[in-house]
Amino acid sequence: MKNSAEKPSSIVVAAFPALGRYVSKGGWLCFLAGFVGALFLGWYVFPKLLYSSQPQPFNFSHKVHLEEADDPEDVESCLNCHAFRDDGTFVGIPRLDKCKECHEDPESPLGDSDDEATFLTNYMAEKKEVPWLSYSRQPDCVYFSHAAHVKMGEIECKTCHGPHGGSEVLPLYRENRISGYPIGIWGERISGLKTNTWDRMKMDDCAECHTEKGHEENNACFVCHK
Amino acid sequence: MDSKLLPEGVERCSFGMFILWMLPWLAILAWGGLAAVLCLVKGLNQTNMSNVFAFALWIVFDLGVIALGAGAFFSGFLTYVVGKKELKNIINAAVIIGFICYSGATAMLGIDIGQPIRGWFIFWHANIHSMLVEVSFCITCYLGVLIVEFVPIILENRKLDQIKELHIFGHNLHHIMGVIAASGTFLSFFHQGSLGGMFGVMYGRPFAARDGFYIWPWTFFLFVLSAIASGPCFTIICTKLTELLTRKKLVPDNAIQLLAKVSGWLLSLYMVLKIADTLVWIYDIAPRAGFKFMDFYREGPYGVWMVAAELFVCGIIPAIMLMTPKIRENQGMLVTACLLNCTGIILNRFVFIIVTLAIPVMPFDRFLSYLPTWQEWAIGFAVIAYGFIVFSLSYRYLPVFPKERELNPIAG
Amino acid sequence: MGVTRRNFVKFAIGGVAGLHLTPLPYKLMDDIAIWTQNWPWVPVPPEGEFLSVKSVCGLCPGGCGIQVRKVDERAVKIEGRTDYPVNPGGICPSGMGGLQLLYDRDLRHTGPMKRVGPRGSGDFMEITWDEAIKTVAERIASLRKNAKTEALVSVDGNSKGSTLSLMIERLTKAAGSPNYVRMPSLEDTYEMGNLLMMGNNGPMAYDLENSDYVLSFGSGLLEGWGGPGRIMNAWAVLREKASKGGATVVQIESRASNTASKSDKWIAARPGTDAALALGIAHVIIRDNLYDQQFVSNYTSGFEKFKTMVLGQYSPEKIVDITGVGKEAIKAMADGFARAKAPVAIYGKGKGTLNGSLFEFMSVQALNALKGNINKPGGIIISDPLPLATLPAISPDGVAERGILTPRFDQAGTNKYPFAVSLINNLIDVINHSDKSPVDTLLVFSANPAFTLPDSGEVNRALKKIPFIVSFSPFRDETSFMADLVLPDHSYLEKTDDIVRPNGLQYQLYGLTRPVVKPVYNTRSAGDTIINIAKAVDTKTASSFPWKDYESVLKIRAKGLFDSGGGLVRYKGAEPAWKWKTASDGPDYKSFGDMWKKIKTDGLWYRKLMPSAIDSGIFKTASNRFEFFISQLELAVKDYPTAAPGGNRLKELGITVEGDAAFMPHYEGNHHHDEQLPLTMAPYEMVNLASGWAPSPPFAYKTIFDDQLLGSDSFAIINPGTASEFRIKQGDYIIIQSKACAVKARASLSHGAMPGVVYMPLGFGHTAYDEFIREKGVNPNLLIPPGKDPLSGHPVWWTTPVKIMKG
Amino acid sequence: MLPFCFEWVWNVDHIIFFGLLYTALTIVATCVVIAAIKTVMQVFGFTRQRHF
Amino acid sequence: MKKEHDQGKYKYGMVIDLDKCTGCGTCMVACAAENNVSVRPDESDKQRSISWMQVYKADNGKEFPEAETVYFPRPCMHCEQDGRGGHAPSCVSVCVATATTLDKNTGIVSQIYTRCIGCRYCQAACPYKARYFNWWDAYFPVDKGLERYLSPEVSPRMRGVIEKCSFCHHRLMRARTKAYADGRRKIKENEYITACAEACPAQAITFGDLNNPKHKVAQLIKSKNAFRILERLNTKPKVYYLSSRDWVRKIADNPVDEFSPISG
Repeated sequence: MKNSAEKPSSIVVAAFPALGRYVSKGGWLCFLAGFVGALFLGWYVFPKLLYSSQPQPFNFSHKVHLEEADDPEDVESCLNCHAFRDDGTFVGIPRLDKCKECHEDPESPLGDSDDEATFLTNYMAEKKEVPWLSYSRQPDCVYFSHAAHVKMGEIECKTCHGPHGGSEVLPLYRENRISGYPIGIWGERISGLKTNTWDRMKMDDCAECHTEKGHEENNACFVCHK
Repeated sequence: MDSKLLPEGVERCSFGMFILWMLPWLAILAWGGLAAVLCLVKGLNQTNMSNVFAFALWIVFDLGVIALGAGAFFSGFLTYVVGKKELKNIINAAVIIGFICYSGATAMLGIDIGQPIRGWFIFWHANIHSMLVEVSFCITCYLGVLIVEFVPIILENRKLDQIKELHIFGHNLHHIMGVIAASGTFLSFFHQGSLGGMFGVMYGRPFAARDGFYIWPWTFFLFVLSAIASGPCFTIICTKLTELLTRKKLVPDNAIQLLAKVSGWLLSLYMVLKIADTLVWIYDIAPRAGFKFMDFYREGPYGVWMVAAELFVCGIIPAIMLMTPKIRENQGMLVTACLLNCTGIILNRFVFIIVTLAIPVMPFDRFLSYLPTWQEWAIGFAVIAYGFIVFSLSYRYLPVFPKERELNPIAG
Repeated sequence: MGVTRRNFVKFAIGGVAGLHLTPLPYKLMDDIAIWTQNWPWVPVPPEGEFLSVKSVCGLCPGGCGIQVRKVDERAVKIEGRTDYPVNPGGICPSGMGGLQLLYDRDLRHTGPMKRVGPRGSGDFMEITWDEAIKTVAERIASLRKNAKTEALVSVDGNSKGSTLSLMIERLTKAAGSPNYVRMPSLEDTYEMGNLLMMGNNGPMAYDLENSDYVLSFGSGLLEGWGGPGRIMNAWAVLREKASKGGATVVQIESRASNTASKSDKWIAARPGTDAALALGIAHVIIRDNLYDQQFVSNYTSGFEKFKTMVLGQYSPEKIVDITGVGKEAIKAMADGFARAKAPVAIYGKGKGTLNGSLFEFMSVQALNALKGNINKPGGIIISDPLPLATLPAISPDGVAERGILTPRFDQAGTNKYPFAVSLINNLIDVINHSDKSPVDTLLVFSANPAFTLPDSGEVNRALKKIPFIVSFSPFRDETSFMADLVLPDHSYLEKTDDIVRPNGLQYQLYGLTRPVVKPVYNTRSAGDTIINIAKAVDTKTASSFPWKDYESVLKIRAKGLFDSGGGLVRYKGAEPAWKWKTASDGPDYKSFGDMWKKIKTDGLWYRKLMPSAIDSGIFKTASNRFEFFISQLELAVKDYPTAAPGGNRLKELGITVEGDAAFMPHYEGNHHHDEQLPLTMAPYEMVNLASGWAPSPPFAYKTIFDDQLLGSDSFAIINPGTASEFRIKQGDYIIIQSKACAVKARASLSHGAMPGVVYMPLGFGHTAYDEFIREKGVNPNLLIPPGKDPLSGHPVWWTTPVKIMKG
Repeated sequence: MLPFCFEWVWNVDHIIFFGLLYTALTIVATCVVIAAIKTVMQVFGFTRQRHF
Repeated sequence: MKKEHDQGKYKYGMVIDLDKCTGCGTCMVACAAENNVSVRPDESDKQRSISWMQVYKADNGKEFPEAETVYFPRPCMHCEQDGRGGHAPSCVSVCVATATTLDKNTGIVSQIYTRCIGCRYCQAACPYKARYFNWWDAYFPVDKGLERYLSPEVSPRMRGVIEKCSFCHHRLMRARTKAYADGRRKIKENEYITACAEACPAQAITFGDLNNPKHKVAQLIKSKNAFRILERLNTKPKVYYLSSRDWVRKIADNPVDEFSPISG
């Protein structure tokens, strides 16, 4: 370790004697240690520190619920539960009433898993809404009309939310300790780079899509802010 | 006890004396600090600003000190770009004063905005059509320039100068000072103008609104001119004050006289244009918006006397005094003229800020006046105290006045 | 190598360089930006399903239709209903801010309370409902046991004829007390005047929407008179007509109120001289033969005497002196009124939350009779009360029977006040003039007498003397602060209650509020509480309340609407309900069950405007005619014995004129003149400041100008001329002193004020409620000394002699 | 604001404003960097300083 | 490609009939309730209280009994221009952080609270005093329960930012969302009106698309009684007023000589 560290410095000292005073005593090594340490900190430690994680109340399998659907990623399949109300507003995560429609049916075979049992005893029986943690919760200043995007824009759910109709396990919910946003807004990658449309949900991503689709008028502030 | 830090070959008061001198300023600074904390923690309800007086005392202070701080860029311009060698004897002082004014103003602006931590949105989400963006960009950039200009002066401190690397660095910085001064001039020119532009473009406020050239209302040019006309005067005042307090002659007369002369001519040019501008305003802009000149002065303490004071007492009179060699060579008259000039500029900024906002535009609205709270005064005075502290420290520990040793040889 | 400073610097430089090649700086910057945009202390309203619930506003007797926008269980906004006939879409500022009155914990009693602090302090301790009801019931039971039932007094601020009112009266009577006392209202004056002149105390309305000449004697049309929702809409209708040259509104009022400013003509008559002005106008109409001779000869009696009096005593020259109104103006009003197709002369004082002057009203009513515009489009409409079913009679036991027959404390209906039904000011007098309060237990419903009654200093003195006060107010008002026990009612957004014919509405309408949200606090509907109390007193009292709950009482009464046939329970808005119809509508429901269900969801049953014809017997006087010369009054004077032998009956009734004039509408003159108190204080009301029982929502304080309220000071409006006599400048502090009291306010100089008059807004000066309302300004009621309106016996509150000085 | 920000518009106003701004910044920064590099060079003996 | 949104250029505007306006203040309350405007214990501090819709009082300057009062309800004027022909109102062109913009599709001037840094330059630039600064945090004390009436359609503001009338923009979004859900591209005229227009008990306020010649607002502004406040400044407000009284029309602008708007 010591040898290899001193090697480059000795070359430099040989070439430029005046540098000797500065390069001695492993000066480069210190610099390098700082440099590499910072890279490690920024790319590995920082994301770990930045996000806290919380468990969901119990696991939910989209796959099980979409077993009968032809295409679990199809908009219509999603809309069965993540529905629109009559006034065009979007339900988001379904409420207990929605779950009731099937789970209260005495004829359907229920109670297969522990999670389902949790649901039935802790929430259904108690008439308590499930405190789901939303993976795509936007801050209060954001207005988002699902109707405009899904009904008029004919955009698929997965374009923003990613394909998860076939998922059996809910991903771990992680929240930014500073901003309080779920991790999905910035994206899983700490670099902020994205490969899929659903990797990030920042304002720039909204604007990018609007622009791409030729709807720059929808980049007007009040369209998405309230 | 700090004798090792003092510049060589000059006389300074004892350390105890110096501390004694600093104490009141530090006290004021602490008072201002308390006010600042209150404003930052509890919000701007600590002030008497309101939806009517959106801008108030702090902005007057800001605009005032920035205009007076123009001595730095203009002296720099004259020294490094035009090549007036005699000004090298005063340029350090000018730079320090400029630095004090700009850093003080920036700090004050930081408290003045409602969400200070979001202040950087000005840069990140800039609306380039806003004069205030131009101001913010130029002020911060120019503050950077001033720091670059200030650093070599700091590095000349006896102790710091002994470190070889810093000595060389300081020396190298000196070499690029011409370019720095030039870009500083460019930046400063724009923000002095934009500060004027800020008010000139308030077309909804006929009291402040002006027509102009391209995107710049006439106030843009008037503010530049008034700043460079008064900035050197402020430098002179500060120097004279230092000389008075230290009972020493610090700057050769030729430097002072040159600045005073330039100031005088610029001020007279400014007065010609300002009077023309006022006439156009009275006879064209105001009537177009439905106002007669006297409508603006119907109510309240801000009367026509302000116009007279600004144009004649603090405008034409100092201009004549500064232009006349006989008068400006008299020390008392010189200082009086400089003081009048600076007062005029502050009055001008006050009128553009406070009076503009006090006068209602809607005919069924009413006139309001405003008095600052102690928090506002405290922060204002803290900036002044800060100025005294920085300048005192600089004078004590840095060779601010290159000719000091020559002019005040120490016996023995 | 060791940790040297140099090495550490190098390490740091390396670290900084490295960090800039990681996302850390810009990610942190982004997160911090977001952090500064979402401060945790800024509330984030939860999202949810939007719902809209229809109901009726219950803040005033105006009965506007409202729809409440909800997000899940939270009510977030009150809006006016376009499918409600009273107020097509608009509501008043108080109604708009109603949610603050629902949710603000510090404005409401959050559960049954027992007083723990001194009276007025507002220190209460929450108790259980059972305990609260038991306490009241035991109190009543003990009065019954000791045969002192008349010492139970209830004060009721609900509008007359409402089911809750009936229940309160019923409880009082069933327990054995005659002392059911109502809060004064302009309706009382209308009722008394109409009973005297027409023998009909049925609801009266002014058909403003169909009128083309509105001669308003002091009615605060735009200050909240009648139902503000309806009147403001009527105003828009009148303005629309006026823009085509088809309608004129003349406002007679000493101050440039909103109504005066906005009307076509403002006539500034001295306060308290409306009767003289009306009779002066009558003089011109009769002199110039402009009256409806057919109506006068066919349907009126006593005209000749009236004519003689008016022509003899009310010449315009004289009126000019009394009122300060010019002769030309009087002539112009007479012409305008008499020559209009559908004119109406309306009488009022401000909002009408307090009584008016009986003879003034009758003088104005005489104008309407001269023009014969009774039950004609655009005139005054006298109609039958709503056909609600009556409740079965109570069955008092011996104790109650004895109690009911004891004389009322307020002497209403006695020889001294033969036409009054209820006189709360007398009750206050009686208490204050007795060593020991004759009232043992006071029940207060929907009223805040400690604040809203004139001479409120005396009212508070009386309240302090009463041993036990029970408040049923949902609000932490001044009177409830005096109470020993609070059994809070629901707010109007939490309960089912009826609004029986909103004030001043021409057509028949029954409104029903519904619980828009689940009760926010531990409150109970006052109707249910009454039933529960009655059941807890004893079985005899309970037998008068055989119902399960209040809603079933409402339903029983509503059955009467069904039985009357016709009526509509849905309003489409295509045709306004005030359009005159010749044939009856509806019904648009199948059965009573269907009707009740629809009323419960849509909150209304109504019939379009279809008044009875003039010759269908609406005049029920002795002569079966409209009486200019009031025979009933003559009877009351001549046939009733005087109180003291040899006394003067007229004087006893408060009438100062003599001869025939005493039995006709006349001007009583100004008896208040006092050298020491040279100015007159006239209270005024504002539509955006509640001066009645329910408080103003805090939102409404945004609408108050800062020359009306600034900080904790309210302003008295003074004419600049008058002010200069006292060297008072805008904003100066002044002391206003009357016989009753002296108060401090600030001066607001306005040319809209009559010289010599000081105007003070009603509704400021609360000492209860919360920081939004408390300690703001001064209550002019404090200044008003006791005074009685001739004949009616109601308080005189509209003029008070005062003096002012710089304070 | 940098050109890859979503609010950036490629129009004359932006180009002139930011063009001038970034030019000024670049000049100042370059000068300081040059001075720093020169210092390093002189201290480390790569070049000889003129007046030292 | 199919256009997802209606691209029609709307120009929403308002006409306030001052003959009908009774000065009751319902518009102010409706506005504050609709838009989660903070109510402070002392609302008489008019220089610092917030009221997007502010009713101004003016009189004809005559003496008793000729004195008359008029009320000017003043929302944000949503100006089209800055007064010198610039195609953005002066508040927009001065905003440092692009927190307020003029949406060319609706004519509505937006204000984004999370973007605003609170420099208050826009306040100084607005001659109508339509912009309000949050000198305090919104007043919703813990346990008072008032936060329960807050609407989720408008985000509550933090202290230190500017807010102003948005022409109830969220109601436009509400109407659009409803239309999209019904498969309609355009909203119907009556689906979007502001809270103040809806609440006015005297129906003095009419709101709609000024670009639609068939709409009532477009017809009303042609009336000889129609005018705007401070028309001479040439800021082209989209809020019009109607009054049959000469003195009212006169005091809406500063009265030098005859009326002749400066060209723009």
